[in-house]
Order: sequence, then structure tokens, then C-alpha cells
Amino acid sequence: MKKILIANRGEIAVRVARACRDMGIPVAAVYSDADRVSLHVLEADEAVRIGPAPALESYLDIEAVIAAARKVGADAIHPGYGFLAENWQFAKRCEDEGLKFIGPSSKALHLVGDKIRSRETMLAEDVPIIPGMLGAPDSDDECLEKANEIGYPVLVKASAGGGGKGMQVVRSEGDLMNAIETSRRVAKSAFGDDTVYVEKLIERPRHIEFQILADEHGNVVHLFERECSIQRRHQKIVEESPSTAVDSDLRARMGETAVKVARAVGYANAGTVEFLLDEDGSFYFLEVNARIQVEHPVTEFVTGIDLVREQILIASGEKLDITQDDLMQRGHAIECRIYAEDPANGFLPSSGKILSLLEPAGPGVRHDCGIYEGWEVPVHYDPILSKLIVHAADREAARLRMLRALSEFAILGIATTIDYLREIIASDAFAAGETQTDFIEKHMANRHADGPDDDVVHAALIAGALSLSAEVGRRVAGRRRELSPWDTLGGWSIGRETS
Amino acid sequence: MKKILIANRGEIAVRVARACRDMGIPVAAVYSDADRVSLHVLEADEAVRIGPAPALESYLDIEAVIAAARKVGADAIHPGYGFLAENWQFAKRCEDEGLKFIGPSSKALHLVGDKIRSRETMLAEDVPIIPGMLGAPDSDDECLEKANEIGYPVLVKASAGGGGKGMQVVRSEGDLMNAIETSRRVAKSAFGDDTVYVEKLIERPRHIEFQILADEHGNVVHLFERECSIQRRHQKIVEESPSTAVDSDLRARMGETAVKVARAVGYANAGTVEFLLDEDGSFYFLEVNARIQVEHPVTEFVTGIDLVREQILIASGEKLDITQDDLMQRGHAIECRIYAEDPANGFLPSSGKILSLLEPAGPGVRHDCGIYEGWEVPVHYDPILSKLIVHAADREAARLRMLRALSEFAILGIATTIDYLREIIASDAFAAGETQTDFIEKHMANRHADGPDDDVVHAALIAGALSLSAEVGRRVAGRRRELSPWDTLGGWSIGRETS
Amino acid sequence: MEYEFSVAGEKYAVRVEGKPPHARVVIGERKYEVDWSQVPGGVISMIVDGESRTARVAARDGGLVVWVDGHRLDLDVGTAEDESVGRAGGGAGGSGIIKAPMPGSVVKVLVSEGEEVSAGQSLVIVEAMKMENEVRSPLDGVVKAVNVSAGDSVGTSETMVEVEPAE
Amino acid sequence: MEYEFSVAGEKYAVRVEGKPPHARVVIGERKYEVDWSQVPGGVISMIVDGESRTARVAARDGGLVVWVDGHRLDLDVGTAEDESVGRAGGGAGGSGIIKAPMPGSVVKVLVSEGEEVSAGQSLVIVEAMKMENEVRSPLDGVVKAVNVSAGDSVGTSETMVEVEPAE
Repeated sequence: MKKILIANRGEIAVRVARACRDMGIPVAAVYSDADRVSLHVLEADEAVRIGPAPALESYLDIEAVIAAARKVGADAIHPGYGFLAENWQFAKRCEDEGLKFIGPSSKALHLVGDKIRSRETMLAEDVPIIPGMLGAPDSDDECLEKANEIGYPVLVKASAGGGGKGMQVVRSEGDLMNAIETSRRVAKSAFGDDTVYVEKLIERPRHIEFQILADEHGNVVHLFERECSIQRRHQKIVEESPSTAVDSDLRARMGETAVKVARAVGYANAGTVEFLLDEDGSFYFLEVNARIQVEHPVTEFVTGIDLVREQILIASGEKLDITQDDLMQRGHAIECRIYAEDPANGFLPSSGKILSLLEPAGPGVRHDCGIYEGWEVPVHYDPILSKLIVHAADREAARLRMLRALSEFAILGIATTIDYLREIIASDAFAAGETQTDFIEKHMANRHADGPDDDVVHAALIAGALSLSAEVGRRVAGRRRELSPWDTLGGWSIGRETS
Repeated sequence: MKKILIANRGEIAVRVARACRDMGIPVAAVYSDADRVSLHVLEADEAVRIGPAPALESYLDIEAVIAAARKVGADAIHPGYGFLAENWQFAKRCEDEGLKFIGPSSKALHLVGDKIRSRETMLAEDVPIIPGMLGAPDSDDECLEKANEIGYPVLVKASAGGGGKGMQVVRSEGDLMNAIETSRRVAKSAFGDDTVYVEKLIERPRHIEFQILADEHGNVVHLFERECSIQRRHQKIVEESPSTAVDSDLRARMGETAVKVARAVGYANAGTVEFLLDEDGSFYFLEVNARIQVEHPVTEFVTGIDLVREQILIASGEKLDITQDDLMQRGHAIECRIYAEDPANGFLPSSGKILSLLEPAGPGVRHDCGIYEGWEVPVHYDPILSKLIVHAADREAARLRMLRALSEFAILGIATTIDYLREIIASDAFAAGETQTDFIEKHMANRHADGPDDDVVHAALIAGALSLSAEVGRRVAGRRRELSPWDTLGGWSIGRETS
Repeated sequence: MEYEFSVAGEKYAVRVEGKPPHARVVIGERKYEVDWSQVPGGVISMIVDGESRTARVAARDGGLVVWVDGHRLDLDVGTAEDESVGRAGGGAGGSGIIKAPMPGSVVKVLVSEGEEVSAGQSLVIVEAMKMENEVRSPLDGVVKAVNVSAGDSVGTSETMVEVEPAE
Repeated sequence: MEYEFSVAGEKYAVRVEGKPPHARVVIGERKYEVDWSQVPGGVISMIVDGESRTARVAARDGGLVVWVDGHRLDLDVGTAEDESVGRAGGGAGGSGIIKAPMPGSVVKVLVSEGEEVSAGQSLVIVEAMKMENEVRSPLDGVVKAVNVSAGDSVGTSETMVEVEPAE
């Protein structure tokens, strides 16, 4: 590949740019008016404005992105995650334009994007799926019939879209019709498609996903599991690998199933097969995430494989040079997603200027960062700021390292989830690996019972008072700072201003 | 361990502090007057002043360090590298005081610190050593006799000390006596001991060293090799693992020898066994580095083992929970040492304020850093600022990643070796793995034949002109910067100053 | 110098004595001996009775935000009873004596004597702790006096602007 | 505005036209269209004819140091022939017309009229690009005129101090 256009922003655009530069491939960024000085623009070799701040008029504008790729002469587009990453029409448009879309084919994207069709495909392949409806129901009565057949509790889900939007839990027959109506209404407004279906509700499951890599020559491997059960409003916030709930036998069976899923849909490139793992050890196929995932670094730490590099090699038509036998898990990795959200205020998104930024570092610490000190976080996009990933020899060492890294991590100027994540990682439940999907409601409901220790409060008070006193000192001196020996560099030559 | 005092400064003190915090152990720093706001002090839980800037009156002052440990109630001391790390008297003093010295016993330190005695020990164990003298010579004539016996070229070396100090190459009998005289003089002033000896000179060797871990219960493993052949004035500047010159058979033989060396001297804790590898494939024991090495991170990347953590566990009396069979090399790691030295000016040390610092980051990049923006680099100590380490699936991917990371790395305000290192890594000879110890003289003598490209010069000129024009703009506006929407936070409440 | 802060609703009086780099800081009954140094980037390095504490301090609406050794705390400067001026958006009420929220320098004066102002309107821009902050009127009224001009250094005890309440 | 730089002994005249965030920059025959923005921390983001160039600029003795996309270059401001004042340590010689090396503000004036000064002696401290710099006398002599005082903004064309050469 001669030049890659990255059709994304934030930390993932920075991370993809690094992979390209690691391979010696020039990188073009795109930016909206809100992102002119965002980190992904500063890090790119070229940059093209694609529209105003709203994503619909910039990062989601297929024509603007295609035009930008044409303008810089890119021969490939990396979509990152979100925005156009799983939009099969966009992939098709790239294919038609002769631009390589770094991801699966539009055909595979189309298939895995439709939950009902992919469930049908999986059933035909003997992939375990959650008991429920196979096709789009003809009527609400058909839903009722199915719900009674599989037994309550059931879930009513939207056929299109994701992120739990429109999902309804129904515990008895009497509540079903209301739930269907609500679900249809939400799905209609969110996705423009009000098709819903019912399936069996698995209680207190784990969310286990398998990373796969598939080339365009039929080779498929899996890179083991990630556990992503800790979610808030169906958004993952902490991910890890390996899972505390998966032993080597289960890992082998789930991994084989993931590979089978990828083959069944004709998948090429990097992808993720999501499963629900029941407490009884049975697992069910959920969906395919047809993109690089936010949480891909935990797999990179554990397997030593650079997934974005593999994406680019696969899209270049190369054969995988990794076999399943080459792959092994080493140590344990944990990721925390750092959001610009205010935990003290209902997790409302926070925007504004980063007044101070101290990034954690050191052995076994990776910070995939999309921000810098002095930058203003815009209000228009997903509030993810960065991802903190740690790796150590075992889970407890990784957990303690994550605590250390979070305690080194300062962001001032906006609200973030750093302290909230520290509480999660420090909790007994997390330490014990009790990470079912109800973790947040069960273990984080009564947070902030204790305030910070007295000595921390006093240290902060001392720092505050000293900084105000220094401010007074500066004002009195009438100068911004003391002259240090280094400042007195010696006489300068004189420049000439000719106009 | 309840509290560890770190008897060091700079990047290694920061790195050791992180290992302690990763294990939940409080950390006390020591500092000289030149280091009050150095990074290792900012990162510690406690900090004790141990004296004025000169190292002899602070970091090398055994009594001051012991007193600091007593003051904070530390039960262990980590010496880092350099300073007191291989001082057997210091280790003995710790032992006598009941403080755990995190390193080998004073007895083992004493033995390996004496080159002649350790050569004798190795010969008795059938460890291959470079042909030469075994004991301290009684006279210069004995040196002459030996030199004539083993054949020229020979090396005259100081028995005490390291870093190549006092080393002299002698190519014919006529030059020997002069060389001995010079060597004695240098050794006397550097180490207070003018004992010298002669040995066979191996031409164009590789410098290959094996990392070992040994517990206090007799278990010893090796963590494979590092190649550190690229040296300037006998100081390593680029290190990597694996070595391009070592195949699996040679690796196994050298590794076994390294383990044998450790056992022979009763070594416990982390250490390094250095070898010279001849072009014909024969290898010779050189010496034991009885400390954590500057270049330890390449081994950590390749093996997944945290060496400083292992040091602490071993010093706590724990048994190694790693066997030789557990260990494997994954991928390839390279380290570049970033020195405050001016390559354009004979590598003179550079000191002053760090006006701007941009640290490289991203997947597979680790920056062990001892500096921060705004800090003044003192003149009193070793000019190492930080270490940049990368890891990737193979050597070429690691090499390209190192080039990317170096190109992301900005330090303004002082001279550094960053650009020089880029040239080394970019060179054909490095790419081909031609990393014999004469690398610098052979491949870096005619550097800077080409200046930077025109487009880079023009970009710099544009940036310079724009920043001066912005400076004018600010002066004209009479304000330091524009008011942004974020600055207008809304009305403040009013504080009260009561005095 | 004495400062009043409140943290999570609790009030603290903090007295600072001595000259840099040494300070004695008194909080209630507790006395701390502090060796301190400002580090570029809004960082303060403190050795408090032997403990190394590294803090980052930035201005925020109503006070400071302080990060210290992994903890982030909001410090309100002054306390509710001490407020001679209500917060912006708090509407009318309070007196019209407008002081600087922190020691700083006046960047711009946005009103002049005799001008009618309404609650929430910006009166003066003050730069403190590297942030520019609008100081707003707590009430509707008329500007009676303007005692500062651009470039002035102001403390927290000086009245910058007086607003006579409407009615 | 036009600036003269020299890089590795080669001289360049750089002309900047237009208002931020757009500039046309002319270097010799080459014209560049630049979209640029200052980023906190001494960083300048430039999109130069579509290429994204991120630079860090700091002051150094005799000019600027610029890091741009992985390359670090020293830019001397002005060139040998244009120097109306020799470098410090260059001893006597040159005229006694002392100008500011860069646009900046005067932090302190260290001499007064009638004072005897010697070559290398500091005359004025100027802050520019976040650095304070001593401007020194190129020759032995007597201060004939001091045209600036602390707090003044100065450009590079203004004479700050005049020194009448001894003998």
C-alpha cells in the first residue's frame, strides 16, 4: 500500500497512524472543523478537512471521505471503529472506487450486520445460539408464541443496530406486548427499522469475545478470548484477557466456534466473535464485530501480535504468516477506557480544555491516547479520551499495575472516569474475578461512601494554599518567574525585520 | 518488604519505584541538592536529602544513604545501577545493619568485582575465558612473557573497575611497556588500584550477554541473550534481543555457561554474564555485571518477565517460580539510550533546561524516562536521560518501529543523541545485523554528509517565521493569548484573604 | 497568609508562613513543615514532614482543582457564608461589591461607570493560575465605581467594581 | 513581515503574509499556502499545501531551535552581514546600536545613561518565546541612550540601548 487514509479521529486514528508509520506507509488524516488541532491531525503526514463539526456532515459523510482519499491519492482507507467502520455501503463504495477498504468485504459486512440473518447462518452451521426466533416475525403474536415456547424471562431486541438500544427484559407474558411496542418505537427512531425479535434471557452471564484474523486466502486463526463483562449502560468499560471464567478446554471449544463463524460468513480481516457465557458453562453466539475493537490492545499484549498491522497486511492480499499453533497467551492484560464523563453527575459527557495531563508510563503500561495538554475536548463525538492497558505475568500483578497506573494518571480541566475505574479495579469483586455483566449495578451502586483520607485532603489543601501564595509572589515581583542561570543564554545576534 | 529505599536517581530510580508501587511497597527516594525536583523525587512516597550535588558527597556516600534508610524506616535498599550498586562494602554495610541489599551478597559482589579472581574461578569451572593471565602479575616482565606467549594483538586491562577505563590495545611487543604504564596510571586515578593484566585481543567480536535470575535457594535460570555490540568509547548505546549472531544451539550452550558462572560465584538475585563472541563462533566469559542493567528492558519485552520485580521477590527470600522451560523469547526488542550529549560537538555532555519534551508512545513502545519538560538537567551525573525500547514480532518490524518512535521524540533545550541514534538504526549495516563492536568507527565515521532535505528545512523555516509572527501578534494584542469560550467559566465566588 | 477552602462541603482555614522553599502550613490543629518548589506545568513538589507529595493545581469555576498523588479534589475558594457575591446564574441577590476570586491580574474591564448591567453579565476578566476568568455581576443594577484597569494586579480583598442594585 | 534565518550556514529570507489561521509564506522562489494554528506548549500545527507538519519551537542562543516531524534544526535569526552587533564573547567591534534579537518584552534594564560598560556585559533582559535572554554589549564604551524600560514591548527594529565605543 502506498498511502492510507484514516477515516476516523481520536485515539484509534492515532493508533492506526502509528501502525502505518511502523510499516513505512504515509498516512492521511481527515478532520472536521472541531478537530483542526486534534492529535490525529498533528500526527498525520497529510490532513484534509471534510466538513463541519457534526459527524453526519463530516466523519459519517461517505462522499466527503471518498473525496478526501481521492485528493491525497490514497489507495486504501482504514475506518477505525465506529463512524463508517461497519457500514457496508461505505465498504461497497470503496470497492467500486478501487480503494481498498481495510476491513471485511461489503458482502460479509452486510451479512453480519443483520442479526436475524446471521443467526440463521449460525444455526445452519451448528453454532450455538440463544434460543429464540430465527426469522423476522410476521406479527406480534408470533413473538408471543415464541416467548411462551422458550419460557420467561425473555429479551425483546431490535434486529438492526446495537449497543443495547431498544432492548427490553420481559419476565412474564403479561408484560410482553408493552415491551414489544417500546422496543419497536426505540428501534424505529434509532435505526429507521422497527423489526424486533425475542430470545431467551441469560441471567448473570459473562461477555466473552474471541479475536479472529482471517486472510483473503481462507486462513483463519483465533487469538483467544477477551472478557468484557463490566459494562455500564451496555458500554464496555473494563476488558481483560484471559478471562477468569474460561479454562483451556472451554477456550479451545469457543475458539473453534469463532473460527467456524468467521468461515461461515466469508470473513476476511480482523474481527471479533461475541459470545454470552452462561454460569453453567454453556456459551451462545451473539454477533460479529466486523472491525478493530476498542479493546484490541489486551489481545496484542497477551499474544504479541499487532492487530492493526495484520489488518493492513491482510488488506494488501498477504497470507497470514501465523498459524494457530504459533499463538499462545502470555501473562494477563487489562484495559480501562478513559471517558470524558462525570461519574458524580450521572456520567454526563464533559467537554473543555485539558489544563493538565500526566500520562501513566513504565514497564507493562500502554496508553493509547487521543488527547494532549492544552487541547479542548469537543462536545460532538464519543467521549472516549484514551485507553489505559497494562500487562503483567498474572492477573493479580496486572490488577495492581493497573491501580498503580491509574494513580499516576492526572487529567485536570474536565471530568473523567479515572477515579471510578480505580474503585472498580480496587474492589474485592474485581480482585476475585467476579465480573458478571451485572457487576456495575451489584458492586458500584453504593460508591463514594467514604471520602478521601484526611491526609490526602490536607495535602491538597497545602498544595492549593501554596499555589495561591506563589501566585501572589509572582504578582508582587511583577514578573512571571525567576531568572534562572539557564535563561541567561548570553548575547544574541540581532535579527532584521525588513518589512 | 515494608519499605524500600532507592539509592539512585534518574530513570532507573523511577523504574524501580514503579516496580515497588506495582507490588504495593512504599518507596523512599534520596536526593542531592541538584535533584530536589528531579523526577525520581516527585514519584516517590518519601524523600530524604543526602547531601550536596557531587556524587561523592551524596549518592556515593554510604553513611548518608544508610542514615536515610534508617530515618524513613526502610527495611531494604535497591541500589539501581552505577553509584553503589556493585560496591561490596556497601552491600556488607547493609548486611551488618540488617538492611536487605537488593542484589547479590557482598561476598559474591567482592568475587565478581575482581576480574583476575573471577577468571581464576571460571577456569576452574571449565568456563571458556580469553587466553591471558590468570593471576595478578608480579612484574611488567611477567606481562611481557604472557603477551609473547598468547601472541599479538593483546589487550592491557585494569583489574579493578570497568567501562573500558585504562584499556590499551597492543599490536606488537615494542608498544607493550608504554601501554602498561598508561593503563596503570589511568587505573590508579580511576580506581585507586593500578593492577593490570594482559589478555588476547579478539578482533571484531560481538558483545553478547546473558541475563540470569538466581534465588537464594540454589535455583538459577537464564533469560537468553542481549546483544550490546554497538558501543561508543566502550559505552553501550544500542542493545537488542535476540542477537542476529546467535542461533538456538549457540544460545543453549551460552545460556548453560551463564548459569554455570552464576553457580560458581554463589550468585543470587538478577545479574548478567557478559561474553565476547568471536566471528568463528567461539565465545569467552568476560565478566559478571552484578546489578540490574541499563538494558534490562529488552529482556523484559522478549521474555515477559519483570526483572526488578523478580529482584525484589528474590531479596525477600522467595523461590523463583519460573523454570528454564517456562521461558521463551517472543519477538524482537531494541533499546536506544538517550544521552544528553552533543554529537556535533564531540559528544560533550549537555546540560540545561528541557524546554520542550514530546515522548514517543504507542503499541510496542516503552520509554523509561528520567526527565520532564521544564526540568533542568544537572551537570553532575551520568548524562543518560532516558531509554527508548521497542518490541515487535521480528527484528525488521522492531527496527522500523524504533525509527518511528525516534521520529516522534522531541527534546528541545539541550543537545541529545536522538538524531545520531536514528542514523544508526536507519543504516544499512544495522538493518543487516552487522553489529560488531567496531560498528561506530566503521559505519558512523562519515555521518552528516547530507544535511536535512529541503522540504524539512523549509518546514522549519515556516514554523520559525510563524512563531515569531505570533509573538508579534501577542505583543500587539497586549495579552498573552486569545480568550477562548472555555476560559469564560462564569462568575466566581469570592475568596477571603484573612491576613 | 490565610486561605479558606471548602472540600466536599467541609470548611478549612489554611495558614501559610515562611518563605519558599520552606513553609509552615497550619490547618486547624495540625502544623506541617513543608519543603516546596514549583515545577513548570502547574506542578508543585512538596516534601511534607518527609513525605514526597506531588500536586497539580489548576483553576476551576469557584476555586481550584488539585490532583495529588493519584487523588483529585475540588477546592472551593472561600465558603458560602463568606461570599459577598453570589455565583453567576444565581440571579439577583447579594451585595454589589465585586472582588477578585483569586490573586491575579486584570486582563480587561468590560464595563464603565454609570453603565446598566444585568445579573450574569461579565464585568471584568481576570487572569489567575494561567486561566482567564470572567467575573460577572450577581445582580441587575448600575455600575457605581470601577477601581481597576487592564494590567492591574489584584488581591482577593480589593473591590474591583461596585454595582448599585436596581430598585 | 520578513525574517532572515540561517540554517547550517545557508541564508534564507522568509516572508509571511496574511492573517491567522491562513498564511502565505514565501521562501526564495517557493510560495507555500499554510493553514496554521498555535497549540499550547510551544507547538505549531501547520498544514502546508495539504501536508500536516507539527513543529515545536524554542528560543536558543542566537535564534530558534525548531523540531519538525522528527527533525531538529537550529535557526540563527539574522545573518552575519546583517549583524549590527557581534555576539557576546566576540569582544569589541561592531556598532553600539543594541536592538532586540526577537520581538519580545523587556523584563529588566540593567544599565543607565552615562554608565561605563564593557564588552559582554548584560544591558537588558528581554523575554521572548517564553525564555528570558540577556542582551549584552558587543564592545567597551559608555551608555549614550536607553530607550526602553521594564514592561515595554519591543520589535527587532527598535534600538533599545546605544553604546558609544570607548576611544
